[in-house]
Amino acid sequence: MGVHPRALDYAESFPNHVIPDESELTCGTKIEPGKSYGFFTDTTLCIGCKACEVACKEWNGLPADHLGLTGNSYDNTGDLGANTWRHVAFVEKIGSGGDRAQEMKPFQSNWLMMSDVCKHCANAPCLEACPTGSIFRTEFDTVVVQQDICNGCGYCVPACPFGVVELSLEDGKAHKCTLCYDRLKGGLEPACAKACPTDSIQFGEINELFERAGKRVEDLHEKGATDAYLYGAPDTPGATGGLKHLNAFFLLTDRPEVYNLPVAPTRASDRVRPSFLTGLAAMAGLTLAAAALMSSGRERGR
Amino acid sequence: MKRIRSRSLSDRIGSFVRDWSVPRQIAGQSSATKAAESSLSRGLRPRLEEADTVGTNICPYCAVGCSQLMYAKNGRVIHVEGDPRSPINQGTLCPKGAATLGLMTMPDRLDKVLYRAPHSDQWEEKPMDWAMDRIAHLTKRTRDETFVHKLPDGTIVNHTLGVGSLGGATLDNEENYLIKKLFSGGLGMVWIENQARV
Amino acid sequence: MPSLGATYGRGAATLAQWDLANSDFILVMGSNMAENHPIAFRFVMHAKEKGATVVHADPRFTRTSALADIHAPLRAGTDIAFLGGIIRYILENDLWFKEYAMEYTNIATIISPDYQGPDELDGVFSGWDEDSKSYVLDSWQYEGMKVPSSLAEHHATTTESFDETSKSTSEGPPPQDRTLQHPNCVYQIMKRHYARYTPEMVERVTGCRADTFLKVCEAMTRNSGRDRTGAICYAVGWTHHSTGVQMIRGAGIIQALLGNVGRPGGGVLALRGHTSIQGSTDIPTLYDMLPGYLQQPHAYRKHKDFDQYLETEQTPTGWWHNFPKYAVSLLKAWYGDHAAKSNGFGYEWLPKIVGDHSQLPMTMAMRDGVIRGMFFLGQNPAIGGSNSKLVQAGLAKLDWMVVRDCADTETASFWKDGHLVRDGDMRPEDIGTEVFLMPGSLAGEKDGTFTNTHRLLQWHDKVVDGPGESQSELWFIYHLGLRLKDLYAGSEKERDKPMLNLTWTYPEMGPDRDPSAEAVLKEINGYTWADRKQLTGISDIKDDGSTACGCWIYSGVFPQDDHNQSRSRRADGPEGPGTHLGWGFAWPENRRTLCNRASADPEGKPWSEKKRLIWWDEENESWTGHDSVDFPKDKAPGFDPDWSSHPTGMDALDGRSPYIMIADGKAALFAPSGMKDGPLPAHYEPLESPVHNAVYPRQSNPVAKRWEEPDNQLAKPGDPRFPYAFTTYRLTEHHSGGTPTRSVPVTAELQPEGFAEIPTELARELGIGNTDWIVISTLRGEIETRALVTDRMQPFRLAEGRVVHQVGMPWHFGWKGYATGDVANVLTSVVGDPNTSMHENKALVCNVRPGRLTRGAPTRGDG
Amino acid sequence: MKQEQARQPVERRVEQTAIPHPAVEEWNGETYYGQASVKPSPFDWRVAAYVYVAGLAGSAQIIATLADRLGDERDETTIRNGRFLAVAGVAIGAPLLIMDLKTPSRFYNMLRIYRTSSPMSFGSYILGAFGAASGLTAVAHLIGERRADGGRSPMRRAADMTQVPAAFLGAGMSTYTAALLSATSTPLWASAPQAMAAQFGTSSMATAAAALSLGEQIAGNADNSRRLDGLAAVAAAGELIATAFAEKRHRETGVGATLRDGPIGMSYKTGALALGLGVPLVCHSINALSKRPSRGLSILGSLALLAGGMVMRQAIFQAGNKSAERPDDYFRLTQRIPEGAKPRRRVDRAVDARGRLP
Repeated sequence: MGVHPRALDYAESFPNHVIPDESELTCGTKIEPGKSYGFFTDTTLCIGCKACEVACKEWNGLPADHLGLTGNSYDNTGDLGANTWRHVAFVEKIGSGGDRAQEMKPFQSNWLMMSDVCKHCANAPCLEACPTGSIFRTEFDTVVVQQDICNGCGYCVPACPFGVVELSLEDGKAHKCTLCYDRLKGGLEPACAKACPTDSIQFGEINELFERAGKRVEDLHEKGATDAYLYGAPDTPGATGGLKHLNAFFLLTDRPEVYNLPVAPTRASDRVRPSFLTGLAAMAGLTLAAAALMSSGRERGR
Repeated sequence: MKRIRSRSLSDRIGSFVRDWSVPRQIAGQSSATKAAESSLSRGLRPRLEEADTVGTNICPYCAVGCSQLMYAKNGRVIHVEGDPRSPINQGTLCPKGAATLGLMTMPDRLDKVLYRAPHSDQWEEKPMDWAMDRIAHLTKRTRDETFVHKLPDGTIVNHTLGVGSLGGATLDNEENYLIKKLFSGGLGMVWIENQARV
Repeated sequence: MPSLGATYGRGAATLAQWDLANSDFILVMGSNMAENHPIAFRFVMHAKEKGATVVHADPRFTRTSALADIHAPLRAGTDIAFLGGIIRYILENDLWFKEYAMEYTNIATIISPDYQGPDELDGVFSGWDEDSKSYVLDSWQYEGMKVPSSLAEHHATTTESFDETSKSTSEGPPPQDRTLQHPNCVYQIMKRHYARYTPEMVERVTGCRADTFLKVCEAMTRNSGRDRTGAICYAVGWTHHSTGVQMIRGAGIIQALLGNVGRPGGGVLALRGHTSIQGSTDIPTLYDMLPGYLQQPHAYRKHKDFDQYLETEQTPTGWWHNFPKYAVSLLKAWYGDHAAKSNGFGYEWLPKIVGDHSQLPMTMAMRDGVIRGMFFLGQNPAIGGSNSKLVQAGLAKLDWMVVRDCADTETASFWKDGHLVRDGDMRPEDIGTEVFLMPGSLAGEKDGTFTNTHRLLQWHDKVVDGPGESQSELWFIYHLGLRLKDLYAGSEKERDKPMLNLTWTYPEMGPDRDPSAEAVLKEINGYTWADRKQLTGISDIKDDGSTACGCWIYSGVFPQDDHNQSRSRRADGPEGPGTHLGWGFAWPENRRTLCNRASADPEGKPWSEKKRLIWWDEENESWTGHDSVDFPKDKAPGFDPDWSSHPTGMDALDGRSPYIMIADGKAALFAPSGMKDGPLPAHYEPLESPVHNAVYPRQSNPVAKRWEEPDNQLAKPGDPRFPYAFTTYRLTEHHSGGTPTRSVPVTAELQPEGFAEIPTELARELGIGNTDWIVISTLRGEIETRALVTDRMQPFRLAEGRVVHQVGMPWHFGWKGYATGDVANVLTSVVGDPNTSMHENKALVCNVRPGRLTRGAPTRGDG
Repeated sequence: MKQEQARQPVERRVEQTAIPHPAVEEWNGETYYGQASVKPSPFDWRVAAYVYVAGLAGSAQIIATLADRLGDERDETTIRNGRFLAVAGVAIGAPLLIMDLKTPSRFYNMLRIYRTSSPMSFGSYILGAFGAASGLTAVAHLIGERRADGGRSPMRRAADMTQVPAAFLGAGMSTYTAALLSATSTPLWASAPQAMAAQFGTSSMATAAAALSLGEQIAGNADNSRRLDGLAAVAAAGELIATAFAEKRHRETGVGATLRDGPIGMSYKTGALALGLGVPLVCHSINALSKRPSRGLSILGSLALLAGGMVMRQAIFQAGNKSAERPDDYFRLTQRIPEGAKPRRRVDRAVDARGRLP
């Protein structure tokens, strides 16, 4: 259980600079523009400690949200929003008919915990809806709201099939997880993935992650957690249809709705063509009717 | 997340033209990626690169002993995150450790000496030197008034039961050493305890 | 820490936390590891990835249980019944690791004939003295031999002491019957003692189903032996009991029987709380010890002068025979030239204790006005101290108090918005305490070392200055000392000699005249007095006054002037041995796994390739391996002491004694000395329990420390006014007293309000809805909090169909900061474990009712 | 976090046997503590008003253009009113949109990029172009009109040229807003993209015809008004059909509750349907059948249409935002329908399990 070999190159107590390509030390992935990067969140390793929520807020300087006991098990964060880009969900399934489970499936049973985040969808509805081009796909294949462009129209908010992005009334702009776009530019692993104690949140090149996730599901099935499946990875039980795949995908052990995720989300922009064409057809029809009425009226008049 | 200050018309037009995507779309760039990229995104860098000092810190919270990298600029801490070189946490941190920056810069952080006179109902600010002198004086007075050199049966005890000290588990070994050396070895205090029993 | 001290010789974790990744079985008990030590839990997850079985035994289903393979729910306070059941299972089914235990533990040693166990004497051991409420340990000794204990703080009240008879350990090896047939050998005694801890009894007492309990036993024993090891991780879930030390003893016995200690992936990991609490017990800001676990001189023991002190404390055999070297060097470090052989190196200037001066009696002493001045250095007893209203009453009685912390704490502002004022008992004007609240620096704002939970000293750098007038405790104590030296200068009085002779000169740095932490660490490491050359290790420490050493167990942390090992950041790479000797300094002598001689068989060969750590290298006649050896390097496995010459110290230990700190070098399954409440763990109910003790007639720990006072009453067992079991615990999002997380917005938001967890069945019975307000009451007081109704708490079905409901509550909350709530410690009582005076906040009884507290009405917990 | 009334923890117990696989097992209604799964849009009455005004302006331009090309001098008031209505619509609509932006000072960024996937993006260009074209047409019409010789002055001929693109853009203006709403994940809006577009289109034409008919009534030429009433009636009938289709889709996908029940449902049924469609159809059909059409009925019909159109837009906006706050709606909408299976009628309970309905 050793540290990365390159760690010995920076053994002084005051390195006094950012370790170049630190992501290699923290997750074994060298970050290069042009490649696709994302998160594989293996909820069976999540211990619900919320280090991701804190690391995200500390890095991005996000203010605290509502302060109140929600009563939803240990989830007092509520949901993702303008000031909360990571949200750990808790679902208790410990008791059934009075007695409590004691011997359990391996890796996270009876108390489901999952760190929810923006999915950075391949076909991102928020990006496709954004009229100002503020939301765009970066050179790392992640989806980012550019704060110097956004004019707070808020169209991305209803477009998102996961209810992630939200307008902040303090500064009138839309906000969501940027997959630490600034950190990626500096060769640093995103703050939440780096902080995650049990590596439930794994950052890496997207195809590598799909492969690793596939192996993990098989390994879990062998160990008896037969209900593990991938949500958001291509051709898996939890595939996300029109959105193609999610760059931040999940390994879940219960129905998606339990984690507040839709089982078959749709790509919002698929509905533009049918709606607009039907609308124009209706207008064309009415225009003909109007024309007919107009001209018939004229004969009568003469 | 501060509100971007109002900008002059020429400044607005300039930045609009600089970041205008339509001409770039016409030139063939995709509207989802390159054409939409703004100048802020092009020039974006992690703020850690502005740090002039990066030191190794040990998390002040629990006894696991995670190592942290602390970035500072002009003498002010700008970020704290996990140290990838440590065999204990390898860059990871728990929610408390990850909040070390928040702890150091929290609004309630005490930065001056507060004093409450007996029977008073509010705090008042006092200079550090005055407080240190007063504490030294009080310590000496209470120690001398309650000091026992010998017990009635002649056993030399050299102790005082009048002054106590509580705390040490969150402090450095060097601090614990000087506390025990001064309070026990010097003043003869026996009521010296810390969180080990809490 | 006395339990691991008495069992293995040192009161500290025996393995490094990263070593858990090599475990085949991990029992997390008395700890909620995933929540309170999440990064240590990383390695449990790595072990689980490689196929290890993880068991969490805990009264609640927590985030640790969610990741465990088996969750064994047990009623708070019944851990010894559970552990006793495991010991019985191991012995009855003959599953103990014979080659290991026969050689490395005292299982075959014969105990004196007049020893009788609680099975024969209705729940007490032989030597019980009812009126002095204590044991005389003579009947627990080895036959015909007086065995000295290996740890300092056990002597306080027992009459047992070392004199000529204790020299007996040098006469010859302890009497043994290796056939294990002798009725008084440890093996037989333990079989008799634990015969009654059957799985059915375990189910009746703890409420954990017998089949689940047997699955745990089976998993544990299957994963021990030559090529499989298991680890036990515990924390304050065990220490916060009146029988806490004996619970840890239970784990120590199990791990010694299964042969896990000293081997990769095996042993007992004490998960300690605060960042340097291990450091603050090694260099103890504690009343009963001097740095390096040396006994603080005691007024009522044979400690009249230095010679008598050394003669009493020096144990004839084992490493503690070097005691004088360490005592002399400490005094030399403290009193410099004034300490000479002639005046016993200034021994008499050390204050002598007169009894128990721990935090619990300290609370009483404050309330009774004995203590008139207090320093609170980063501690918040108003929240963390038991019986918070009693603590606050004590604070109100003080003349003056100094609080040093990074924010305003409940302790500092008790006079403004504490319970006394809130409940109308007193007004600020009535409280005469003079209070100083001074800003303290945090780790990144000062140089220094923390000692983590597995004895690792790590240096943290001063990267920035603290805000405003914040200063480190080092600065505060150093400058307070300078001012006191000035005040005492020129005094002729005998009583002021200690202050005058104290060495107090350290180089100062920077505009604030910060004392150099490196200089202090160099003094702790020790140096030759004449030419101030750093000592390279423990073996350099002399007893003739030529060396000064602040804490002998830390010697080696600063071996050369420019080499601060605690600041070394060179961890092993993926191919490395995995013991990371280049990262920081582990005491003693950078050993990462204690008693690692036991990782080799009696002949010195590793038990198996998979579990190779230390082995005997034939050619160059020395021990070698991946870790620094916790054994004399050149002592061959076959070495036997020459008993004719009455050998002392290490010469009295054969080549097969990994536990070098213990007088006979063997792990103490049966602890002849060191424990005040029994040589073997026996189950007693907590001092406040809803049920009667089903194991012995004696209800609770007879030797437990009680302070029966009007404002500290205890409920009788089965008191109908308080029918529910009550426990307190921590959350991962908050840190003990709460100040460093409840005032930080980003963590306060995660757990924003105090709450209590109620089982669904009890909530339905009392008509309590989720997040409703409830009032919890005990004989010490009442608090109001929000109810979190959950299935993770469960009712326990005990003997004769009796159902006990359990209520639990995190104890971080207070009225300061963003996340606030009522103080759980208003409910707890001032009672103590006999060995450590540790309170019992993990198991008491309470009553619960829906509704809120009416403000201002003086609340007395009369139900 | 809205402090909901104290709820018992989710009572449903899921048997701890094999957890159902999403592809196979039917969703049993379990949600994450009843919390919203998607976020409601920040669009409020201002955007709904813009949609109404844009539709009316767009269709008014179409009618004006038709009147100009097919009609004769008797339709002069219709043409003038239509053109001014078009410009007025844009003049009122655009500021409404800019006011709704949370950083209005960057409104011009709407024209920074062109994205065919975003109705708001190409909609902004439609609005801009339509505003320009209608503006030119109206200005040209204004200047050209003063020529007394009845012939077409050069400016008037210019107006006739710009009105054609304006008319086409007017068609866009009338329906792109429906595409904008349906290209979201809000359950109500996403469930019936085509039907809603038809609803918006027909409603725009009906309201425009009603407005112009009113104009004619004021100007006194009753038969023009009768013809426009006829058109309004046809459009209203079309809207009724579109509404029926929409209602069917909502029921099939189980998201219709917010538009059917509660105060919004009530105002939609009475205001948008009964008043907005029922009354005008009745009035105009009476007028159509009787010899002497009554002026009062025509005005009443027109006014009802105009009011109903606004209520319909506001109701659909509010009901949409409300449906986004209900996880049941969204999860029913996004159930995976096994290929080939006919979309079954899903039970969409009027009041969801937690009794949380406006």
